[in-house]
Amino acid sequence: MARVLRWDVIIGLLLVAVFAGGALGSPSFATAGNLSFALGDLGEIALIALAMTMLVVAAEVDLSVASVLGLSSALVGALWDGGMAIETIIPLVVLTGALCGLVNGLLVTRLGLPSLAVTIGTLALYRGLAYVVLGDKAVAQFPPQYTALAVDDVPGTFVPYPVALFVLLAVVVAVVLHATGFGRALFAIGAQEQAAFFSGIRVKRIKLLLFVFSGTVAAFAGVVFTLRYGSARADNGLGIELAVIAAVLLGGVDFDGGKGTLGGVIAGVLLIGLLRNLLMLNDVSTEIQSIVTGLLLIVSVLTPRLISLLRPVRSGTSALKGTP
Amino acid sequence: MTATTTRPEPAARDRSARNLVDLVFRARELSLVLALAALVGGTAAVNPNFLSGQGVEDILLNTAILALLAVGQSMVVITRNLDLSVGSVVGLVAFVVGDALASGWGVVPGVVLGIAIGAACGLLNGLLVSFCRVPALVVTLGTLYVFQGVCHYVAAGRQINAVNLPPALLSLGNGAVLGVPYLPLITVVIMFAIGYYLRAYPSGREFYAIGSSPEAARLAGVPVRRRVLAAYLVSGCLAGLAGVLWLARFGTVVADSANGWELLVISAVVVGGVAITGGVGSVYGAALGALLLTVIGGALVVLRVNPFWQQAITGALLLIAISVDRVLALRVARLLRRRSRHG
Amino acid sequence: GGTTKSSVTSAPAQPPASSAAAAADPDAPIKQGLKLAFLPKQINNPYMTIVAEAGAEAAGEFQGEAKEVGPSDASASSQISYINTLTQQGHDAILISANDPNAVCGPLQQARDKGIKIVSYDSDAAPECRDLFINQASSQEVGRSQVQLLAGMIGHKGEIAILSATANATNQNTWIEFMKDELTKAEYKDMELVKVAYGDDDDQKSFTETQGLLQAYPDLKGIISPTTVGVAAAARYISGSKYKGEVVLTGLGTPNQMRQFVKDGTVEKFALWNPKDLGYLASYAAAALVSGQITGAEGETFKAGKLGERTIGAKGEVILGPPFTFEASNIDDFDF
Amino acid sequence: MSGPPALALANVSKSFGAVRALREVSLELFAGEAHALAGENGAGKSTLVKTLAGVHRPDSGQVLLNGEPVVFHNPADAQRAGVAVIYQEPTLFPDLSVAENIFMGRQPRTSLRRIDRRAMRARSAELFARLGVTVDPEQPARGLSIADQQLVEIAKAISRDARVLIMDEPTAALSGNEVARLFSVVEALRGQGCAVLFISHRLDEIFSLCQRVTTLRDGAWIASEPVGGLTHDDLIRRMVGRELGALYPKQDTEAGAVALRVERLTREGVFTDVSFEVRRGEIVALAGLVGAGRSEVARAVFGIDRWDAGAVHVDGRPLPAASPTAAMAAGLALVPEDRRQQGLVMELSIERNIGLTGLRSLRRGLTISRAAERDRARDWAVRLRLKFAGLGDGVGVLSGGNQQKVVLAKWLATGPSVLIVDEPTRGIDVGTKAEVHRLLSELAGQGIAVLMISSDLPEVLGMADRVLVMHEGRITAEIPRAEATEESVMSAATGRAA
Ligand SMILES: Nc1ncnc2c1ncn2[C@@H]1O[C@H](COP(=O)(O)OP(=O)(O)OP(=O)(O)O)[C@@H](O)[C@H]1O
Ligand SMILES: Nc1ncnc2c1ncn2[C@@H]1O[C@H](COP(=O)(O)OP(=O)(O)OP(=O)(O)O)[C@@H](O)[C@H]1O
Ligand SMILES: [Mg+2]
Ligand SMILES: [Mg+2]
Repeated sequence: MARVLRWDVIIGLLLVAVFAGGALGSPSFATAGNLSFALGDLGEIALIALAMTMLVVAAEVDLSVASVLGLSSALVGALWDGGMAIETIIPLVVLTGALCGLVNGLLVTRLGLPSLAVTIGTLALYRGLAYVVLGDKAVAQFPPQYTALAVDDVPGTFVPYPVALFVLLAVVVAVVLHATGFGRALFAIGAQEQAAFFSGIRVKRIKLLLFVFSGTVAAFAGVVFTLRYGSARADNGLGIELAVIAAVLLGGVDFDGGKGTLGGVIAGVLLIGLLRNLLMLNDVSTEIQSIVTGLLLIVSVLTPRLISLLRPVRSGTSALKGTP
Repeated sequence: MTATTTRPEPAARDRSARNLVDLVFRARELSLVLALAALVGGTAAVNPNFLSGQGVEDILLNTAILALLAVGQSMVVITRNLDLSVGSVVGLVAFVVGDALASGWGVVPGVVLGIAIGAACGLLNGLLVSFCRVPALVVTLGTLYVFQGVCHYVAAGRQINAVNLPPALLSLGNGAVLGVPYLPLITVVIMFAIGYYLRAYPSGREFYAIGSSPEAARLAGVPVRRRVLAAYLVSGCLAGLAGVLWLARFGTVVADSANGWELLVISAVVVGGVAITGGVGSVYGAALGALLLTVIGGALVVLRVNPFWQQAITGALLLIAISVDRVLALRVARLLRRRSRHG
Repeated sequence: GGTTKSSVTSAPAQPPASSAAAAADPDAPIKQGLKLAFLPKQINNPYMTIVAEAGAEAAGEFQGEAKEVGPSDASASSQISYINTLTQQGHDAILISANDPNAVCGPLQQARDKGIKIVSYDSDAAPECRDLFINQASSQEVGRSQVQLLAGMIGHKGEIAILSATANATNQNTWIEFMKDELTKAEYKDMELVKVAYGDDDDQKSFTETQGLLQAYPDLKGIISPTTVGVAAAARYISGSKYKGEVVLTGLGTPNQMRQFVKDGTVEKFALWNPKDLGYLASYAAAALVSGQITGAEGETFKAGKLGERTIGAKGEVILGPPFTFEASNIDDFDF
Repeated sequence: MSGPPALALANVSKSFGAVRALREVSLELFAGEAHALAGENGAGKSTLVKTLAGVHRPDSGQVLLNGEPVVFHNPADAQRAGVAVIYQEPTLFPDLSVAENIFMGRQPRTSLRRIDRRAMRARSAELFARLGVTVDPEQPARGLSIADQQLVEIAKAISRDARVLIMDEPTAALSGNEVARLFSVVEALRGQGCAVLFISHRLDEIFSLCQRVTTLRDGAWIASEPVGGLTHDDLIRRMVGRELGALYPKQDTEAGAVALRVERLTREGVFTDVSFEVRRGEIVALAGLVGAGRSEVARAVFGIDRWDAGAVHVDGRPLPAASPTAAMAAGLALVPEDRRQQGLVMELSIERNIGLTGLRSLRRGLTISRAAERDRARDWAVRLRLKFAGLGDGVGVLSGGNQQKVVLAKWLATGPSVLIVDEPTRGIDVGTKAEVHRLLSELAGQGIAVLMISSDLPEVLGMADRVLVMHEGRITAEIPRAEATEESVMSAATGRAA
C-alpha cells in the first residue's frame, strides 16, 4: 500500500512539474485552445484506461480494445453510409462492443484461457472484421451537431464534452473500485483467485462483466473517435492498446493483479499526454518523444524500487518475494 | 499421538496417470503438426503452386525470422517474463547494420555488430527486470519505445537500399545449400541447440523451475536473477541476429522494419503452447507456432481470399487453435481424474 | 426519424473558405522570413523526406524557412496532433500530405481561422479545408498512364494485379479508380484485373504480398504498384525468384530504389514525377498564398522560381506536370 | 556434547517492522543430535529456521558453522554449507515432475554433464521407498495433495545427505504411519552424524524423536534442556507461560434438527455414494487416511467442485451444485485445508481478508463501511487471540498458526448454521488448539452443525459426537461417540472393518 501511495505521489508530482514547466516554458502550452485539444486528444485512451484498470487489477488484460474501437468506427461508417439514423447507430454499435467483450470474457472464463492469448487473437479478429465491414472506404460528413459534441468544450471551460464524460465515468469507476464490495472482490481475485472463489465471490461472472465493460467502453470510445475526427475508417485507433497499457502501468497498476489505484492511472494518462504535447510544442521530434515516453515509463517504476533496494532490506520478504 | 496406518496402494493409478500426462505434453506439438498438415494439404489441393519449390521456399524463408524471434521469446516466457521490445530491436539492428555495411563494413563484422547490439538491448532489459525488479511488461514496453525512437533517430528518414549492400549478405538472405535456403537452416540449428539445452542440462531446467515458481526456485538455490538475465540476453541476441537476417532477406530497410511484430511473436509462442504464465512449453512448439501463423497467412493469399477477410480469418484460426488445444487438455485432465483413483 | 446521412447532406454545405473572399494581388512581393511547415504522412518515408527537403530549399530562395515534422506512423490521429501544435506555434502556412482527407479537416479549419494558409500536396485533404492542392500529376493521367505503360509491355493481353499501399490511402484509391476505368476501354478487352493487394507501404508486407499474388495467380502477366515502397519490394522479390522475366512489373518508384532492378532487367519501365519539384512548387505556392499573390481561386497564377509560372486549376489544384517514365536509357541521369 | 556445534545461532535478533520475531536467541545444533524447537504460533520458530537457512539475515547476532561465524547471503549459501531445510509451507514447482522437484539444481549427470533422467527417477523411487510411500516420480507436482507435497519436500531434504537437517512442521499434514517412517529415516541420518532441528506442535512427536528441546515465547529464548526430564505440562508451561485448560472440552449437547443432509453424493474417480447427516448442535468428524477424499467431499458440498450425482440439503432445502455463493447464502461455511491457496489472500490485510466473506453485510448504502469492516475484524481477532501488529498488516507476514486463525475468523464472522472445517488445527499450537476446540464446541452449543475433517485421531475421538470414516472415496463406517476408539476408527479407515 505504502509503495502504491508513494507511486501516486511521484506521478502526481511529475504531472505538476510538466504542467508548470510547460506553462512557464512555452507560451502556447497553457492556453485554453491547446489544453482543450490536448485533453480531447486523450479522450479515447483515457476512457479505455478506466476499464483496463479494473481488468488489470483482477489480473486480466484486454489487448483487443483498439480493434474494438476500429470495428465500432467502421460500423458507424457503414451504417451511416447505409442511411441509418445516428441516434440508432450509436446504441447499436456500443452493443456490438459489449458483444466483442462478451466473446473475450467467455473464452477466458469458460475455457480458462489466458486473457493475453485470447485478446491477441481477438485483436486480429476484430480489426479484420472492421476491414470486412468498411473495406478501403472512408466515410465522412457526419452530422455537425454530433461532431461538434465530440470536439467542443463544455461552455466556459477548456474541457471538451468527451473529457467531461470521462471525468464522470472516472468518478464512478473510482468509487466502484475503491469503496464497494465489487472493488474489494476485484482486488481479491487479482491477488489470489482461488481464495476469492473459496470466499464465495463469483469470480467468473465478475471477470465476464469486466470484459463486457471493457468492450462496451472501447466501442463507445470508437464512436467518440469517429465523430471527433469526422471520419470512419477500418484502421482507426490502430495500436493504441499499447498506449493504454503504458498509461495503466505508469499509473502504478501491477500486472500481476491485486494492486493499483485509479488516481494513479488518471495521473499516468495525463502525464503521457501532456508531456507529448509539450514536447511537440517545443519541436522535439517524434523519435525523441517516444524515447522520452519509454524512459519515463521505466524510470518512474524504477525509482521507488531503487529507493527501497538501497535502503537496507529489513523486510524478510526479500528472499521469498524477491524474484522478478 | 496420531493414528498409525498404511496408505492405499496407488501404484496403478500413477502409471495410467503418467501415460495420460505424457499424452497431454506431447499433444501440443502433435496437434500443431496435424493442423499444419491439414492446412498445407487443403491449400495445395486447391492450388498446387503452394507446394511448388518456389512456394515452399517462400514459406520457409518467411517463417525463418519469425521462428527465430519466437525461440528467443519463448525462453523469456518460460521464466514467467515477457519481451515486448523484440520488434524494435530487429528494426534498430536491421538499420544500423545496414548503414554500417553500406558504408563499407565487411559482412562478418556486420553480423557481429548486429548480434552485439541485440545483446546490449537484451542485457538492458534483463538487468532492469532481474536486478532492479521492474516488472517485465513495464521494462520491455518502455524499451520498445526507446529502441524504436533511437532507430528513427539514427535513420532520420533515410533508407538502406539493396544496391549498397554487399552481395555476400544478400546471398545469405536468399541463397541456399543443396536447395535448402540458409535462413531456415540457421533458425533450425539454433532452435535445436536451445531446445536441447533447455531439456537436457540442469541449468536449462532451472529456466522452467523459475517460471513454475520463482519463490521455490529461490529457496532451492537457483540463481534466479542470473537465469532471467540470460533469458533476456538470448532473446536479445536472437533479435539482433534476426535483424541482420531481415536486412539480408529484404535488402531495403527503413526505420520501422518489424514494428508491431512483438504481438505477432507472442501469438506464435502462445499458439506453440508455451504457457504465458511460465514453466511450460518448448522452443519447438514456439517455432511450429510461427510456422503455422506464416502458413495461414500464405494460404489465405494463395486461396485468393479477399484481402479484407484475411486478418479476420487469421484471428479466428488463432483463437480456434488455442481453444481446441485447451479443450483437449481439459478432457485429458478429466480422464486423468476418473482413472486416477479407486480403479 | 433521427439524423441520417441524407438529412445532413441535403442541408446547406459549409460556408466557402473564408480567405477566398479576400482579393488577390498578383504583384505583391513575397513576404520575408515566412515560416512554413511540411507535415508528411509519416516522417520515415524517404520519398516524403526528399519532397520536404526540396521544399526547404525553395523556402531558402525566398528567405523563408521550412521545417518537416510528422508522426512515425501514417495515421490520421497522430497527424492531427501535429496540426494542432503547428497551429498553436503560429506558422504562416502548413503543407500537408493528408493521411485521411476528412479526419484532418476540422483541425485544418481551426488553423485557417487563425489565418494560417493550408497547402496539401501528394495526398489531398478535403477541398473545403485547404487553400491549394499541389498535385504531382493529374490523378487521371497517373492512373491511365500506368495502365498504358503496362499494356504496352505485355501486349495488351493477360491477367494483371495491383499492389497498392494501405487500403485507405486516398491518392492510391483515386488512381486505382482511373486504372479500372481505363481498363474498360476496348483495347484492353484481353486484359483482366484479377486482384488489388495491399502492402501497407510496408516493405516486408509488400514483399510477401507479391509472393502471394504470384502464387495465387500463376498466369499473372503484370503487376502495377503505384507506390514507391511497393514497387521496390515487388521488384526485389521478383528479381530473386523464378518469376523474373515471366512477370512484368511497373509502377511509381524513385530511380535510386529501382536502378538495380532496371539494370538487371527485372523492371523495364516505371514512372514518377520529380519529388524535388513537388516540394519546390509547394513551397512557392504556399509563399504566394501567404503573400496574397493568390487566394486559391481557379485561374490565378503565380511564379514558382525555376519552375516558372503556374496556374491554379479547378478545385484549387495546381498540377506539377505529366509523370516521367524512367528506363535503362535515362535512369542514370537522375539521383533521388 | 563433543566438539563445536555443527550449526548455531548466537544472540540473534530479527524484526519485521514493528514485530520483533526473534530477540537475542541462541541455539546450538550438535552432530548426531535431534533438537526440538517448541513454541506457540508466532513464537518465532519459522523465522529462526529461515535465519539458519539464509532466507533472512539476522539484524544482530551471528550464525556459527562449526563454531566459525558465517554469513548466508541466500539459501544457496546455506545449502552449500550442508544445511537442508523443509519449510513450513511446501515450495514445489507445480509444472515439473516430482523427480525434478527433488533434484532441481543437483540432478545426476551423464557424460557431457547432461541430466541422467533414468538415474534421477530411480533415486527418487528409492527415496520414497525409504519413506515407505508410493509417489510417482514422473507425475507433475501440480495436483498432489497437501500430504503428498509434504512427502516430496521430505524426500528433497533427505536426498541432500546434509550435515544439518532442519524440518519446520514436516508432519503437520502426515498421518501416523508416514510419521513413523519419517522418524526412522531421521534416526538413521542422526546415526550417520547428521544434526537435526525438528519443529512440531504435536508434543508426543517431540518426545519420541528428540534428545534436547529449545522453547521460544514471543521471539524470546526461554530454555534449552534435555527432553528426558520433561513432562508434557512442563513443556507447555514453558511455551505458553500459563496453565492450560484440558484439550477436547466437548460436552454432550442436545442434537437438534438435521441441518446438513448429503445423499449419495458422487464425484467420479474421487468419491462415491457418500451419504450422511449433521444435526444442529452436533460435531461430526470425518476421519480417514490422507487421500481418502475427505477434502473433496467437503469441497463438493460447499460447491467448489461439481458433483456428478447425489444431492445436498441444508435445513431441508436442496443446494444447487457448484455454487459456493449459494452455499454461503444457505448458511454453509468451509474452512479449507490449504490456507495459502484457498483460505487467504496473502497480499491483502487481515481486515480485508476477514471482510471478504461479508462484502454484502458490510455494505452501507452502495459502499463498504470501513468502520464496520474494521470492527468485524477486530472483534474476531480478539476472540481468537490473534497475534498481530495491526489489522492493516498483510496476512502473508503472519505465522502459520495465526494465518489459520484468520481463516477461522473470516468464516465464523459469517455466522454459519453449518460449519465445515478441514484440518482446523493443522499447524496450530497446543494453546490455540485448545481454544479452537473450545470454540467449536461452543458453536455447537449455540446450535451450529459442525463437520470436522481431521487426520488427528485424538482430536477426532475427543471432539466428535459421531465419527464418519472414509476409505478410498466411500464412507465405510459411522461410529457413535461411545464406541469410537482408535481401533474401531482405524480399521474402518483402512477398509479392514466390516
Ligand atoms: N516476512 C515477515 N514480515 C513481517 N513479519 C513476519 C514475517 N515473518 C514472520 N513475521 C512475524 O514474526 C513472528 C514469528 O513468526 P513465525 O512464522 O516465526 O512464527 P512460528 O513460530 O513459525 O509460528 P507457527 O507455529 O504458527 O508457524 C510472527 O508474529 C509473524 O507475524
Ligand atoms: N488439488 C488437487 N488436484 C488433483 N488431485 C488432488 C488435489 N488434491 C488432492 N488430490 C488427490 O485427491 C486425493 C485426496 O486428497 P485429499 O487431501 O483431499 O484427501 P483427504 O482425505 O482430504 O486427505 P487430507 O488428510 O490430505 O485432507 C489425494 O490423494 C490426491 O491424490
Ligand atoms: Mg512456523
Ligand atoms: Mg484434505
